[in-house]
Amino acid sequence: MPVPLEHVIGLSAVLFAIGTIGALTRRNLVVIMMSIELMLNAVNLALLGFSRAWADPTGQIFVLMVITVAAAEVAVGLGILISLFRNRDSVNVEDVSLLKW
Amino acid sequence: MSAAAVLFYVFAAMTVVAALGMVLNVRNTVASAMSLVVAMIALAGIYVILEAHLVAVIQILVYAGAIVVLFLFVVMLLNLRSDAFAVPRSRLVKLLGMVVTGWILWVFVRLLPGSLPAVKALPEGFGGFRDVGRELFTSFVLPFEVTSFLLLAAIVGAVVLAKRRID
Amino acid sequence: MPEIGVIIKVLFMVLVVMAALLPVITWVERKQSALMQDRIGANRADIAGITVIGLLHPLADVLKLLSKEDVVPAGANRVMHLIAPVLALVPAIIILAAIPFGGVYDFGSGPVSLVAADLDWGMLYILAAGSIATYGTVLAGWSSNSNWGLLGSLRGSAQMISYEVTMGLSIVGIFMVFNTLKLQEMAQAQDATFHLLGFLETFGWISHLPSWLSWLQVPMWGVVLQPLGFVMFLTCIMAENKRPPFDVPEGESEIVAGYHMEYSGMRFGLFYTAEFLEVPVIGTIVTTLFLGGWAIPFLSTQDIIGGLIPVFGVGAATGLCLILQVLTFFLKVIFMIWLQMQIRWTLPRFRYDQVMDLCWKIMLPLSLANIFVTGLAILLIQEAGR
Amino acid sequence: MVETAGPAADTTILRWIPLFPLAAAVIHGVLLGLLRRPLARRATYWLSCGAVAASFLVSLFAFSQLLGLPEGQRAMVDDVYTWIGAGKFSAEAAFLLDPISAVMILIVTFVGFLIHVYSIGYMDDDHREDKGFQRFFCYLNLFTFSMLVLVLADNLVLMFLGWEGVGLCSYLLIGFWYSDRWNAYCGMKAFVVNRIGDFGFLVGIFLLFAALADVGHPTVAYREIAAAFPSITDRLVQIPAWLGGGEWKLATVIGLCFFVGAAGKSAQIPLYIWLPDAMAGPTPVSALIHAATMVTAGVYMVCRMSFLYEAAPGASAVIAWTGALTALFAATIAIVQTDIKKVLAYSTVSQLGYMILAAGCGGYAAAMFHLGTHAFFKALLFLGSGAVIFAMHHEQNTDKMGGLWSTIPRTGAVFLVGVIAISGIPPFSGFFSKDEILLSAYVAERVPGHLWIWGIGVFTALLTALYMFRVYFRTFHGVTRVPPDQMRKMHEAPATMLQPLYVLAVFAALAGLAGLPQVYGDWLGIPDSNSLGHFLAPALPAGHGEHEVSHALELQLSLLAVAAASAGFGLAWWLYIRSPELPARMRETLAGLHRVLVNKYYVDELYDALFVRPLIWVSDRVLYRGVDAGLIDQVAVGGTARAVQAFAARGLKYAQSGLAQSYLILMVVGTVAIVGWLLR
Repeated sequence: MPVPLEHVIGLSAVLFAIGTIGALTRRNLVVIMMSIELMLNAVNLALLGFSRAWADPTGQIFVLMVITVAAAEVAVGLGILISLFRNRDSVNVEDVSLLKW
Repeated sequence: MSAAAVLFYVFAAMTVVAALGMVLNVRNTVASAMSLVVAMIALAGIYVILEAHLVAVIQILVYAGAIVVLFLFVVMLLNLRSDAFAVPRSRLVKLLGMVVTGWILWVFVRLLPGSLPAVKALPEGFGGFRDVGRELFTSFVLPFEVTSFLLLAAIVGAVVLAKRRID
Repeated sequence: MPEIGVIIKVLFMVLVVMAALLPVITWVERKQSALMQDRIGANRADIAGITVIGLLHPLADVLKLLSKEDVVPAGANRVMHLIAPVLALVPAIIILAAIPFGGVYDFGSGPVSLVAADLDWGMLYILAAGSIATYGTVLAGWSSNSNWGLLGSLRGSAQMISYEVTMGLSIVGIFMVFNTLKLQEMAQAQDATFHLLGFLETFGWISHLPSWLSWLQVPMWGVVLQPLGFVMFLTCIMAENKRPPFDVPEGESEIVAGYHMEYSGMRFGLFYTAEFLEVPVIGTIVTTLFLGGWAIPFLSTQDIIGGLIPVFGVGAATGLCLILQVLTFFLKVIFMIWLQMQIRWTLPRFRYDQVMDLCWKIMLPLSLANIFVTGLAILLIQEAGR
Repeated sequence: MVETAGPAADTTILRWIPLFPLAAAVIHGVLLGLLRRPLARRATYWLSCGAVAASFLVSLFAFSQLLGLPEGQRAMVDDVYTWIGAGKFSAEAAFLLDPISAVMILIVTFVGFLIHVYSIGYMDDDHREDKGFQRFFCYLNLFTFSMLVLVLADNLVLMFLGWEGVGLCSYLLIGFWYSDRWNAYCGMKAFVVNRIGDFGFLVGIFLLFAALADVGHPTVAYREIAAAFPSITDRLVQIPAWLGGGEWKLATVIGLCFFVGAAGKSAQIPLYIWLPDAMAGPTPVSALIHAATMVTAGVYMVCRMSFLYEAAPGASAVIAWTGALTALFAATIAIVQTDIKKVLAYSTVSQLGYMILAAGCGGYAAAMFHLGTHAFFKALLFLGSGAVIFAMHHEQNTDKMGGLWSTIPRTGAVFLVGVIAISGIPPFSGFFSKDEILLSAYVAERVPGHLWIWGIGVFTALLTALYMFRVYFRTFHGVTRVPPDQMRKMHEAPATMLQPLYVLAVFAALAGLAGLPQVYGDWLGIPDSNSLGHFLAPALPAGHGEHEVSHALELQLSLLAVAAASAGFGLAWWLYIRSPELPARMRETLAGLHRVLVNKYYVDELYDALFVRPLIWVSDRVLYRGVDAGLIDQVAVGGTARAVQAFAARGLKYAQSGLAQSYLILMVVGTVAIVGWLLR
């Protein structure tokens, strides 16, 4: 393994943090979803790092599963986004705060 | 420092920069999407360095090739013009975000040194499609099948949601 | 040394395919269309009155494109507008790196495989690279701030994503048959023949084939083993290329020129090049997967070499074999190019919904069924073999 | 668990005895309740009667096998499966066939079969509802099953199952014609009163089990209880102050609790009130359930628990006196009743009093003996009265009968047999069994005032003869009070009703010979003629009931009883045949007493005032309006809802901003906090 595992995990941590910031601070729903994708990728990176370290393909299987779930999530999420845009003519996350007291 | 290591750090830098570009670019959604693609491809490179060849290809095929294109597709479909989101958030939320991020990073960093496993030597053909495929269709066949159900549900859901009601 | 070898191979592929084939292709295209439309076709461009049956036209084209003004429409996103053509062209080129244009030869100093990057997962690599090509279309339309362009890239992205799925599924059968993703291995596997009625023996329906049938041999090509896969893959990959009859993203009659409407000069030239370059690229891919790659039908490598050694000696025989097979490869590629031309000028443009229906409602189920049947057959043969 | 019988006997046949009626009942129930396809009447009664006949045959077979076993260990146990298993507690679904239960199952299946056959004719003219016929037989089979479970049960819990089953069936059958509110009310009354008794029974079971578990024998099976009982015989329990306090013998307390149950089922003071009203049901039901079998369950249970009562003289004394008083009390009421079935009902109560009396005095064998004979002649009497009622088109009042002998002599004849039998006139069965009871009372020194009990018994015998012959004369002799045209149309009941009567008449006459006391045995030269007593002896404690009195004394006592019975007969003859105008005059002179008797000492009214009305008031005002509507609905349910609502409206709702990202922030903060805490 060319680089110490710490660096891989650290990178994944940084990516996850960036993704979190994006998901928390951006208001464009599309970008929020992209940030979530980024977080998922960070997790994948960590999984692959460990899988490499332990020489155990299970981690890679998990990554495949995560990718699948991400695809499904994007499909459904974007579908929701489209119908939302049709109804409210906006993808600003703050315009969809109807479901409250 | 081996060539692989150099590549790793180059890709890592690319990924971080692209990710930041995606998150911080408030003017242009498509640009964000493109920087996400860059991040994905760079990550794929890192995966190759981590001996996960199959995953790397899948990463490009699915993420770069399909998911982000889907994002772009939607952005164009809705024809989102840039400026709508230029208005900055309230400082409080930003601060909270930063604090939380700091937390996460701190926790992870505290976790890192020493607590990680020793690196093992790799078996032949590790991460190749044969290896992973065998694993996938023997030990993890049930999750695999369940995933197919998930995808089916996702397809149906997407169609139902995005279909334009004709009435 | 190996790096040098790789570079040489890449240069060979790129130079041959681009510098040599590309102009020819444009010319062939012109002549082909002329033939079909009962015209003479390209015959004007001349240097000092010499018109080499119009072969000078590509040269003229390039000069024209290079010398035209490069317009960037107002309100366009300059960066994207610049990147888009490159993104469209690059994948077509890098795909060539994984294509084996010749077999594995041993000149005494270890085996030499005539493929730039002989990846374990070469086919996946090709698919991945192809999927990147989508961005060219998408960005081009979006960045040029034009509704026609936007519509074009919408159509283009939707069509390409859809057909990627079917394309991937349609060659799973091939993967199963040859039990590899490595293109060189596929080509080698196709460098053989099998008896057309062999299955009778395999399933033990007859004890042994009568000798007077022994001439009934067939090359073990993908097109023979996976005819349905061949048809579907060809369709999908041509749809990926967005040339007629799948050119709805451009659709001059509907959305003017689609996603590269706002392009001019050499940027348009890049799109143009990409589109034309993909024709031989498709040719190479299909050849490798279905038409036996560099293999000469009924003449396996060891037959050739074994037959030539007594005449020329080992080194020369191998070299001769190499030349023969590379030529065979390019012959097949040219045949594929011609075939695409035929299709392109024969069929009219589909309607957009027809394109989508063809993908999702016809070919996706068909490809799944193909996978199923293939798997079943393989299982049966394995059972019978044991 | 229990040691099984010898290899000779195949014990698994026992389970078939209750199984046949159950199967029939289930088939009927499924057809009626689920498929709603009533069977044809023919198929219905063939199924039901066939089932009971089958279990009667199996019973006979099992009985013969039991006789095949050696004297000492006559017991067959069929352990079907573990019904309830919970830690140390386990109740087997096991059937025990020993002399006591053998006698019971023979009576139940035989008399039951006859009554089933009888019902074919009796229910045939009931057209109140089309499904009624099958419903009736369904209930009847279900009752047979429950009764057999009750008597065959190997342990108290399974017995309690049968106990409740018969209670349910009695409820269903009393209210069989539920469209008539009065019948439904009577059914409910019977059920509720029985609940009181069951409560006592349950408490008794719990006490017994707890005590046995204390000494390390957690069991409910009879024979294990009997084995382990001596270890708790001398225990004392502290009685709560509101019950008078003081230390009682545990055995006594348990015995009394059991007796409450017995009093409920066997209609003893103070719980007898349901039985007379139970006559609202069809007559075969009155015969089967409320004369022959179910009401004797209490007696059976007391005999079954005899080892316990042997250790609890106090309880035995209470039982004996209760029985005696019930016998007398019911007899006095019976004298003035005019409804033929009411008279029989009170006589049943009275006879049950006899049995209980015997059991209390330790004459368990005598009690079982009388139980058997009573089953025969009381079933005979009820069915006979049923035949009369059938002939009179559901007219039950003897004031509107009289002189029926001329039209339905066969019914009259069998009825007369029953009357003689119950009056205790030799050599009919009633005489011997009643004689044994009186004897056991006479010799029961340990019961305080046992001679008084004996006296009461004798006097009651007189009353019994009086009221039975009164009913007989008023029904079949003297000047008729039936309109002549109806008299002309009147005819005997169909064969399906009469033939069971004949059979029963034979048994009612001769069943006494089964337990022929030794005295007469010596006369006739039969060695140990009291075969029933010998048969039962090993299963019952060799109590004081058995100990010898000189034959001379025994003869004198029985002569006295016969004298009393004949006195009653004479009195009845004088009053209702010789000078029929006398009763009316007596009624005028003794108007007050007569009114009290006709109104059954106003006991029902008393209970109504003491228990029923207060209970209803409490249930309505306190339990329903106070607890249910007020406390639970308003405070508990509504209050919770209101509280949550208020809390949410005040504060909680502001946590729901509707902004996805605010939720996300909270989520992330929470996650990170947890992770950080885990990694601290």
